[in-house]
Amino acid sequence: MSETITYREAVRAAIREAMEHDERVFLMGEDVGKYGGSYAVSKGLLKQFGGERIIDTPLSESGFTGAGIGAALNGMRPIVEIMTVNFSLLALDQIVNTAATMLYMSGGQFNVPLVIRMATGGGNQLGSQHSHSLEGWYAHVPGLKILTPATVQDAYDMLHLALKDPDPVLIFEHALLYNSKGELDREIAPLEIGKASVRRPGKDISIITYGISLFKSLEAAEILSKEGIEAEVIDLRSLRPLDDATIMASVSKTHRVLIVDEGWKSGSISAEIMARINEQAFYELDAPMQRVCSAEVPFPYANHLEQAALPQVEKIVAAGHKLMEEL
Amino acid sequence: MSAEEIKEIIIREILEIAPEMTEGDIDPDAHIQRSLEIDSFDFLRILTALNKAIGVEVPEADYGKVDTLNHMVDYFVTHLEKR
Amino acid sequence: MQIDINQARSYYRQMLLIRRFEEKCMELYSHEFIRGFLHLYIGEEAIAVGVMDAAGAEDAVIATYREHGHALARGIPAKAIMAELLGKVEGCSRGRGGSMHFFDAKTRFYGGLAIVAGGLPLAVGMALADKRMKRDRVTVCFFGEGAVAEGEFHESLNLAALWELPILFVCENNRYAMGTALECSESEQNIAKKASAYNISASQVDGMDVFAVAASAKDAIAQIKKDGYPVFIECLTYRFRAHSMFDAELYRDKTEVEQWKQKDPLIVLKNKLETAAPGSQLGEDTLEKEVASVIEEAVAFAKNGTLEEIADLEKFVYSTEVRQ
Amino acid sequence: MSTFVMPSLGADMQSAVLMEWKVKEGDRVKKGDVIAEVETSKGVIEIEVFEEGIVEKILVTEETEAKVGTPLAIIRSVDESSAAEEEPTGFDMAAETKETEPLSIPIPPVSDEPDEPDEPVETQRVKSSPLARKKAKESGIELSTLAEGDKPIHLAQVESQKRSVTPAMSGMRQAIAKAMSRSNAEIPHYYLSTSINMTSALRWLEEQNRNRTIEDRILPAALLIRAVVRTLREVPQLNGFWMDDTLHLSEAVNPGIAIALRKEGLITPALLNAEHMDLDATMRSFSDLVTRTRSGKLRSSEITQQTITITNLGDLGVDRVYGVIYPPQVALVGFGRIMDTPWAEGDALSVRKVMQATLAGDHRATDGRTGGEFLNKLDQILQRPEELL
Repeated sequence: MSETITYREAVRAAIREAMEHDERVFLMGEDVGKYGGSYAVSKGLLKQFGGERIIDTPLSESGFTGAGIGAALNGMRPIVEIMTVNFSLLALDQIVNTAATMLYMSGGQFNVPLVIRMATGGGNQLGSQHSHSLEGWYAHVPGLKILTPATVQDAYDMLHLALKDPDPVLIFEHALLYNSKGELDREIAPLEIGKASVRRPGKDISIITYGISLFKSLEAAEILSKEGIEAEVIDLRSLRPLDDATIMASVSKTHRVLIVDEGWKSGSISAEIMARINEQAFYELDAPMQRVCSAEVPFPYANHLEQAALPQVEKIVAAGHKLMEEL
Repeated sequence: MSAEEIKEIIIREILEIAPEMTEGDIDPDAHIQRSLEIDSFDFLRILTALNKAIGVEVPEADYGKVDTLNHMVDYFVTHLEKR
Repeated sequence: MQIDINQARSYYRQMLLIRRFEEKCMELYSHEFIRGFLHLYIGEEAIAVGVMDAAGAEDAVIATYREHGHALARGIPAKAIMAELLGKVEGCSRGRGGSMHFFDAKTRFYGGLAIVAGGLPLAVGMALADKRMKRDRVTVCFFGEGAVAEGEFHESLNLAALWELPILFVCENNRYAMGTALECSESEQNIAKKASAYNISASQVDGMDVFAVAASAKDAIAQIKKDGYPVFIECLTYRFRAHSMFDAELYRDKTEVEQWKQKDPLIVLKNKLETAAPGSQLGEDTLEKEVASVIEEAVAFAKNGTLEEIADLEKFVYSTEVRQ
Repeated sequence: MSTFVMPSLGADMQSAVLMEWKVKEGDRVKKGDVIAEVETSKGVIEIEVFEEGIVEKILVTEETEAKVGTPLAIIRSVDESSAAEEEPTGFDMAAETKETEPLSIPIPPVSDEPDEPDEPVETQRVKSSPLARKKAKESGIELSTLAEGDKPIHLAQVESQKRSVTPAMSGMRQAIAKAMSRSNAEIPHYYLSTSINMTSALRWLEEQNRNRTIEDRILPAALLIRAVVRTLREVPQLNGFWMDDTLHLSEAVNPGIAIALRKEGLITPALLNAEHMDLDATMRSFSDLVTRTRSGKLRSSEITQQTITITNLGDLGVDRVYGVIYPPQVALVGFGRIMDTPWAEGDALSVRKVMQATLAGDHRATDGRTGGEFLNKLDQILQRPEELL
């Protein structure tokens, strides 16, 4: 029983259902109420649930994110929305120093069942302070779980999974995905947190990616396929935990690795994945691993420059060629 | 000692010398030295070992009578009976 | 002023326990049984003891990295605290927290948080949950005057007042953020006045006088429970010891310390008692002995404690690893 | 005090794995004692100590790979005090190494060009993918054989090589290949052959063996070795080495005997000092050498000190051997199988047991005259086998 809806609608549907089923769930963030959410995800929810559960906050990311932690500690299931990942840096203290550490430093006494959602990524000409992909940074921190839904189904499933999780979960929604359409089946059991998904099987190259880059990778795989190169495309879905098993299985099959990530290269999740492949599957590699990532610049405003900075299908295809060229 | 027992002993000694072989590799009617790549030195070792195990010494003049596994068995059976 | 002798004796005993406990910590630190940072509460005992007397068991407490006194006054056993300081699994945080991170679910003690002002947003959330679920509870949030310069202080006071949350903010103004004097960090040194700007009922109280602190906290909690609004108390106090063990105290004058020592909360209590009920006996010697035996027992317990298995190092990073 | 280092057992040996120490610290050793076993590309080899003394300190643990020249142990001469007393601050390896006598295996250097291309191979690492490297190792394929210029090697190249070379090439096989191609390239061979009537020799041997227990029987192979050694006394020019453009004759006669390792090819360890052995001793030593060769327990001297090679392929049914000389040796004697052959003696034609003996000679060292003389003498000697006892 599936329907075709937008990514935005899928997130909204998941929030709505969760709030209908669980009194403890509430949504809090800047302009989530009367405005309807800066990306209109929560549009209509204020009317349904009222201001006590759809809470507009002042511009105080650290304050309301910390409040989310406190509420989670005190028996609630808060969803904190932060407008973009760039703003989440104002709440970094609460996320990294408190949410991630509470359970551990209390010796297992206090878990923090908090969900933080935020938009990430570029491509909307929003310049250097609203466009970056910093989810890889958060994946550095033990105690957090980092989800990156790419599909409509995952946008829906992951919010439910995150709310069920006893620990802090950060969901990164790529801003350009909100309008994307896809199939949603509310009946099927969601694929659990920490499991990657092979979105396209192939035998020659493993393209490892997540978020919006999944779709660019799939497109590139189609082009490569016409040339006789069969790329396997893996949607990581979760950056922490990383699904090492699925990654290594694919590497052992194709022996060639291409990582596509809208984040920067330096000190990044793509670097982490390469390091793990090196540690766990070095002897499966038949060519140097490749990466297609964003240019190492703060994002520019001008469209042509921004597009040049982002991973693109052509760059992925070219990297695929490079991987195969020495055969 | 039955012919079967003698055969077992011979096979055991051959395999001792040529460990990469299995019993299945030994064709009972094939020339032992040629089919199993056993040189004269190894052949002597086999006969020495068989002498110890069975108690029959094969003189050089009789080498022609012990060229295959089956011949070898017959030879040892005959010589055991004689005693 | 009426003073109940039993009440006075109880306060005195608790403050004395904190005082002697902290002195023992110093000794254990010097002998390397306790490591890491160690921030002593000596001089400020009246605040924790007074406020905890006002807080109910149902209320939640959030404190800072200088929280030994709060933990003891809240009723976390001295044994569990000392074991924590020695890094033992019997400690109130299983040895994972140390001096700056005491936690205790039983007494609703939420830390032990060591990022200055980091606890205030948490208090906002705790209180938000209580309000939403219509629980008759208060969240008591301690912080030093150093926190006032942080953004989280202002964000949290704003949210608490805006959302009308049941929080008792207790500012322990000991005049120094580490080595930086209040005059060097705040344009407005009356902290209560800053809180008032957020439309929060705020007052200053003598933090060296346990009776005054307790009375003020009791009034505040009653008021919070009555109308749900946050209340802010600024307790004027002074730490007699250095900021932490490794501190040469270059930033303050020894005479200033000596002056404040005249207002030692233990002395203040005795003086007040003498004034209110001349000739009444606290039985200090007996209390000293009692306290000494509690501490002795705590130290023995901690020293005999168990070191957590290294195999459990990664336990409690996520809840799936919680096995209790 | 001296340092016992990983000996070089051949120009193509760069390192070996120390498999087992046969001595422990404090043991007394004398020249020629086997003190360790090392695994080389040619198999496990026992290595000997070259001086008398006491094992002061063992420097390399078992199952460690050590490059040639790596100090393996410190040997203290018997009259020296121990290092501990002498040097309370500990052992200074650099200083020790300096004092050490240059490694004195009394063997000729196999190569007269010290900068043989063998050396740079190690430093000039072949570029390959990790997977290709792993698969090549598993399949016994030398990666360098796949290299095409600077291009890195990928799995595909290894796989195609695997298909073309079905049986994996063992390290020993590679070592032989190397020596043989060098031989072919460097040594101008000449070949001579003669038919030797073995009838009386074999009859005589049969006679001998009839009176012996089976353990004491003498194989024709031993008789042939003994005959070659005896012949070399008459024609010594074939027993030695070609080095520095000069023929160096060897007093010792250490024939390298080609021994089949069953499935793994031939190896030619030396039967040391065969010139001092009578026929029985030759048989015993030959027997011992074959046994140890096949169990991988050769001594270093046996691997390095051959002065001539004897290849007897009669057992394989080969009629005639055209051998390739192992440099720097100068000759190889080959024996084919003994066949019933028509044989004219005077006017009478009869069937005799005849064997083809060949000589491969290094034309730089000797010429056909010497070779012919050798084969003639050999024939004569084999007609009077009783003199070989």
